[in-house]
Amino acid sequence: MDVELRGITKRFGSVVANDGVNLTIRGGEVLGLLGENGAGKSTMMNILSGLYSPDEGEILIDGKPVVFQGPGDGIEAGIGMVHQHFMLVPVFTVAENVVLGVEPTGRLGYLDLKRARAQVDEINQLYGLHVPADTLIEDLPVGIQQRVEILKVLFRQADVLILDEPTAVLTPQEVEEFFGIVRSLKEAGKAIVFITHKLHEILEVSDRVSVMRQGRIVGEGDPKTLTEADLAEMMVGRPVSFTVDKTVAEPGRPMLEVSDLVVLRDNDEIAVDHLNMVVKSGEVVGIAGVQGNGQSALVEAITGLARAASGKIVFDGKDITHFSVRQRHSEGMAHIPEDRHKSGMVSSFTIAENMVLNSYYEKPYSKGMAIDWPTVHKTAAKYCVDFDVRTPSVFLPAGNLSGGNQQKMVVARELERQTKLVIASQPTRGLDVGSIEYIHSRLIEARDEGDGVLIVSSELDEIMGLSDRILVMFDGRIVAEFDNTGGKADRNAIGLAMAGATEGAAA
Amino acid sequence: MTVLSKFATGTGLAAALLAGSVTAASAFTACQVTDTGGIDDAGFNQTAWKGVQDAIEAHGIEGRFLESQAESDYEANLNSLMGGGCDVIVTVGFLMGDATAAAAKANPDQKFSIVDFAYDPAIPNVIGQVFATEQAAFLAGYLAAGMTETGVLGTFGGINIPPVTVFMDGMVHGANYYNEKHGTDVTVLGWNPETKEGLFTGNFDSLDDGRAFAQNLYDEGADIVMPVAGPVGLGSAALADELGTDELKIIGVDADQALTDPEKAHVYLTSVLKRMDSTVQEVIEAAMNDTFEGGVIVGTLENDGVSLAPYHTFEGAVPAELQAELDEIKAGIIDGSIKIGM
Amino acid sequence: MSDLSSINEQMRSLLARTARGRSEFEDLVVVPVFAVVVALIFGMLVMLATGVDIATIGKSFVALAKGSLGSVNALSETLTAAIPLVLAGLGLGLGFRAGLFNIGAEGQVLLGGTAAVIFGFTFHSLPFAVLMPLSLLAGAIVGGLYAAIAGALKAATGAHEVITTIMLNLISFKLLDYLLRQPYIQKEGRADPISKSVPDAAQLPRLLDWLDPNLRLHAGLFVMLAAVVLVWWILFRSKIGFAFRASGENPHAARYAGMKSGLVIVAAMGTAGALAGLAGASQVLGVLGRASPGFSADIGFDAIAVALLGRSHPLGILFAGILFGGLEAGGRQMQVDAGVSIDLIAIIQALIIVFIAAPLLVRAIFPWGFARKSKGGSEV
Amino acid sequence: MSAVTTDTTSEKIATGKARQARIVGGVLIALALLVLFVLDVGAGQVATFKLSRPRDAIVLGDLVVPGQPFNLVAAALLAFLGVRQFLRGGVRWTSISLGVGLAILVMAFLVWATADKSFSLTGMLQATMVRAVPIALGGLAGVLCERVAVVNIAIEGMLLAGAFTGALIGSLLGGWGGLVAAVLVGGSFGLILAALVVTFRMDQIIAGVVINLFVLGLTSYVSSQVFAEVRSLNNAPVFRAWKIPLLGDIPVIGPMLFNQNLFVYGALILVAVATYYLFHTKGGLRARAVGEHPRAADTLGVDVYWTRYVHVTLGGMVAGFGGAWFTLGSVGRFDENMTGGRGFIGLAAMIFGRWHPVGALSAALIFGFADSLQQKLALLNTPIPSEFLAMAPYIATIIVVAGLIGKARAPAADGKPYVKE
Repeated sequence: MDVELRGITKRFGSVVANDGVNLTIRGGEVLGLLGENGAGKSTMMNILSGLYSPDEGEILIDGKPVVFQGPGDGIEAGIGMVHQHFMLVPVFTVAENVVLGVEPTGRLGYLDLKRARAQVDEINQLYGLHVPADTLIEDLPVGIQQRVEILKVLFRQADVLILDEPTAVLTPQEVEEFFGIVRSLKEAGKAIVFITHKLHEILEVSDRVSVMRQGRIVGEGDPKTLTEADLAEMMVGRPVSFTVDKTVAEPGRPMLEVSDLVVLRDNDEIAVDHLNMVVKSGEVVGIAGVQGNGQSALVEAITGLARAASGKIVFDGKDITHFSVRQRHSEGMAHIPEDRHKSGMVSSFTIAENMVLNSYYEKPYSKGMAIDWPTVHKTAAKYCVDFDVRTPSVFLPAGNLSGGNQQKMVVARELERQTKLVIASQPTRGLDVGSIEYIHSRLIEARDEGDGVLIVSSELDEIMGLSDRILVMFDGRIVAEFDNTGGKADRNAIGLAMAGATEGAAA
Repeated sequence: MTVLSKFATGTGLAAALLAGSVTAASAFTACQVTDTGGIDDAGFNQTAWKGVQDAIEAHGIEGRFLESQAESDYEANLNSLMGGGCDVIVTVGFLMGDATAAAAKANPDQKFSIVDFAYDPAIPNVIGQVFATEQAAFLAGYLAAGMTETGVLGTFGGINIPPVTVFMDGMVHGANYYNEKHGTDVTVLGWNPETKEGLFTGNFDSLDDGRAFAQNLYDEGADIVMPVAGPVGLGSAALADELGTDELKIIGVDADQALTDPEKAHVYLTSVLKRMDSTVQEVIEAAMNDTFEGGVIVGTLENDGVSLAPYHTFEGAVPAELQAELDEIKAGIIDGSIKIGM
Repeated sequence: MSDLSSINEQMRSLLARTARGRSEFEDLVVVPVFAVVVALIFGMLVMLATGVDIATIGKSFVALAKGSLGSVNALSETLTAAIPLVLAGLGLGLGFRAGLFNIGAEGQVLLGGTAAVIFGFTFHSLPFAVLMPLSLLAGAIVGGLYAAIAGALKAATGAHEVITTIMLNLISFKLLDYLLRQPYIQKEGRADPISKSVPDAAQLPRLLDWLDPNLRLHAGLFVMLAAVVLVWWILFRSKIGFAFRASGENPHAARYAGMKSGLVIVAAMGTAGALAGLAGASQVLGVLGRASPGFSADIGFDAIAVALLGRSHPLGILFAGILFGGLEAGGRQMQVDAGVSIDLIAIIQALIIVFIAAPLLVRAIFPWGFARKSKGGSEV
Repeated sequence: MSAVTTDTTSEKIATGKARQARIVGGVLIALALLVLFVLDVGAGQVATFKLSRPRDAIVLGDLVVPGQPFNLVAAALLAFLGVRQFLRGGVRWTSISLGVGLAILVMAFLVWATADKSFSLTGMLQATMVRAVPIALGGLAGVLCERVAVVNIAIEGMLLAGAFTGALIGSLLGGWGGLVAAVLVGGSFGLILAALVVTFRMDQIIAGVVINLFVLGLTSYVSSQVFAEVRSLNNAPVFRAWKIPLLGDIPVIGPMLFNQNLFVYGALILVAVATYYLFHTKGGLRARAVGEHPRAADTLGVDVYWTRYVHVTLGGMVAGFGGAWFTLGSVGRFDENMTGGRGFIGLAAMIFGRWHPVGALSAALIFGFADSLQQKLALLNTPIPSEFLAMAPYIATIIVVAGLIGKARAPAADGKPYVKE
């Protein structure tokens, strides 16, 4: 089945997400769709799957124009999408999730789960997915959840599969397995759109590549004849180097010492399991690992957001295990949270208010029980200038800023103070290359000023580029440590460790 | 006094609302403030309002009323009538006692009258209308004791205040007097005159409570129930209607409920009447004729201020001997030979 | 980095306040005015539908205006009704700002008022200058503590405050019934649930009784005005208010920023409850003089509407409270003069909030009222 | 590897569940002491529970319980359960033990209160059912709405609207006409709520509060403006009890379950149908998906807005039916604010019942029981103030909401508007 998009334009308010996009997808072929975050890839695919309707342009299937009123029509037409954020109901079983929307029914609308189970098992067999049909989604690991998503699409007999950033949550080894599934689907004659911003994956798996920037297709080609540098230049619009310029680290005294730390999740499960680690001043330590292996809980415990069930956290020689967030903050800990929208900022507050979000109670911003607003405003303006936050005024709501400027605002707030330790969780997720480069350089700057820097990221490239030392976290523990001076750590060994193999190095 | 049909009530109200345009000549205005039961409670608010309407009919005066939504409205409602050109303001209910006294003291030139309250010492510009309700309720209790088949009677009240419990007192004493005379063992559930405790809905407006409380008493064997809770009693009547009067009969209070609740007229054995309509009219007439003088009007069996309503559908069911005893007791109460609650 | 003067220039422009936009004006002025007008029109339609003739409808609107604004007495009644609404509304608005939907103002008003009464007659020998403020304070404290229960439950267990406050309301009604029967509290010689009277020294003095003894406006007016200023200061100038607002807008961010979410919830609920308790206290000390079942008369529920109408801004709540007070006073006059039931006012109030809380709806109904380039909203 | 480490840590770290088991154990022991010392029945006193009315088809003798021995046994049982919980920390048995313990407490309390007196147990159970009906239907309406993630605070208003319409249309067209109209009006308020929160994205709680205010205002207005004048508009027939042959004659249970009116049967049937629908049909699966993860449902072609509209409207219809109970199923006459907060209690029943129709019904029965028990206690002249008993269900609800006894989980998207883009 061939699908063609012609002149697709989609606007959200004043933002043009897609601007006259043309694209062809063919059966038995993997089309790589490359682009920075915010380039309009996901929007376009949501249009193709029927979730959004385009403002202009048309979709043709096998040469015939079609109009999708909703996602149901997309599914009907044989287009299936695996979303970047899984679209699974956690309290439903696999079978229930798979059949949702196309349920096998008996009389009186009776939901025939037995038949559903049988059908799920059939597809399981056919593509070798090995997904248990009766388990609740919330009890499955992320990798399996993704297979459920693929199962869902196959169950609906999709001929076109759209995979939106499918590898973000996988280890390098799982990625290989996943590519195997993709290839077998291709052999079965399915058309596959593979969306990513990772260049090497495109080169590895796709038959054809299209590059998007600022809502337009800016280049197409054959991956066999293209290099990473070519693609990167197309994607960003200028030559970029993906290595971070930095000198060799000069580690000093231990800034952060974590020993035997245990952190529990809300449901009493163990998230961090007797973990030990050290971050010294003047070095960048990166924590690699597949999402969901306890990184978030570890960061929360270090920054005081989560309680340590046992173990000890020492910050610059001081036991801070039972310190509050605020105490740790005033001791000189900076925290760039993993999700700025969720926890890094208050969208409806002004930029000025956000700039003092966690220091408003300190001198010089407070006087008595009140806040000294003129001082706050002046400081905020200075921060904006220093960190290149582009806004007409500090009195505008922070939600009005672009993603990159929001993150720069958060970074400015955290790094402008006198700090000793910077904890940055996914510091560049979802940003454009310009902002990424800028934030990376500020983090290295902090290191060079003698701070300890701890980076947690699911982007192995980011970890490899920034860190002087890499720790791999798996199942709540540090399972391997690598020296990354000069970026020399073994990517493959890190990947193995991320998957839980321990024969590499010991912690 | 004329009997009001349900439609007459409606037209009467409408006439009152439009009184200004209909009876152009009149200058006299009587105003009423109801308590939270509302003007159509089939009970004392409605009966008092009937008094105003009767005065309208008889003398062509104007009448207005104002409903209270909550207890805190009393004072505000009274206030909004000040300077509103009311020649006399009738407030209805014991609970308005404080508010009425305050308004009367603040406005010595305004004439007031209150149903179910007497001030001691009297306030010069207020006439209190109180009723020896226990006398009529005594008769009702005696009658019920004579009519019951299960030997169990029931009663419940709205809230535990004297104008309510006086009914319940009378009923219990009446039943006891019957036991005394006939050596029977009729019990009254729901009120204990000694401890002053019993069954109360806690409100004057939940009809559903009226049904549930009557059901409760019925379950415990009562076949005649007297609800003393304004419109709440209408819920009890609905239950009696459903169960059939062989199973459950109701004794109405305040007004003749066979007339004010005509749809369920057949369930009312009788009603304990408080003739607020006539006292209200009396007060209005006093105000019109400049004979208004602060003090108390007391309604008793003797002056027909309280009485037992006709039996209507049960006319033939009450044995002649029982009726004779009742007449005798009534005479005894009037001449003082029978003391209630002794 | 650019040179110093250009940095200064940049900073100056960053610090320039932006002018209030058209949409903000629409939000703050056009929508509320619209809501009130449309609700009044709808009220008229309801009257027509129930067979009220045109002349009476006209009469009732005249009465509404006369009863709320037409005389000194009307103004006094309007303000008297507004005092508890504004006080409780301020509490609710503060709660909304902190992300707490407190349905429990009614119960807090009840218990706060009761506490003020009990305190008043217990220490009846104290002089006015001490007793009156302390009685008010007692009301505020009890109201605050009662609300803090819901806050503490939310902070400790995540129990949703809407449900807990509804339950606390129901509990407070029963609790009041019980308390008012206790020999210590119950008025001597009465069997019904009614409290002893507030001694003169605990009463909020009436302000205009030298003009006419029926004018009920009392010193609670000043309490109300002071509360408006205080709440404004708390919300927009104080540190704790910053924490309230941050928690309300984004609790995750507040936690990340080191604000103790539990403490903020309890403090916000407590403050809100204290204001509601103050509303109850001012009602008993200024108007009623005693506590009886249901003396709150739905103040706590109407205050939700007031807070919504006032957009949770202290000044907005002041205006909204006065508007609702006016509707109440006018509604009474409407019943007296035109014989139209005061319940009509509740319908009008509900409709006002619908239009306030769903601006999308207003825009859908009246597309021509909005988003025009022209200035001002006078076309409404 | 991970399994081993998990075991070693769980020894050291007290989990919340074990803590909860110990709390429950402590509570049970406290209850045992309460029964032993406070609910202390004098020697030789008996409690008499009447099981039948004289005219019942099968007349059972009175149930006579010797007070002192009964309560001693009850205290012993409570103590046993409590100690067992406390020592063994049986996590799985926690809620069962507590449930059994509370049931024993209620029985002991009844025996204590009835010592040397008597009351009709059958009557109380029948009243329990009757009083539970509007609460159960309100709770069921809440379940239907919240399962698609719309919080419905407006149940109270919908009940009131149903009651009002039942009375008005019932007076004009008879009981069935009134019932249909009440259901339709309830449904239209559901539709309005859906429109406000789904299409106009109004805050769900505010929308609910507004509907409550509006309905209260409108019905009170019409009631005092029109009904007061034209009484014939407020005089609807009442659906009588229909005794199911044979079943209705079973002692105790018969009157409670099989000799009731349309509304009781209707409530039971609706609960059964709703349970089947929500958990065993295609529509139910989709509805729950919309409540848990609307975007996922949307991507699979389930129309989120439509689903919400339908279910909130259905919820409104159920509430309208429940509202009609007040007039057509009880007294035949509308009175201002006659629902008296029962909608809010229905909401509590829904949470108490953990968003499950059967749970909501069970919780409603508990509320109904407390309500009818209160009336009996007033007749029995117990020294416990009835106000406290009346509070008990509300306090219980708070305890449940606070998750002190097992955590109830609301649908994940509950209360959140869904913006499609």
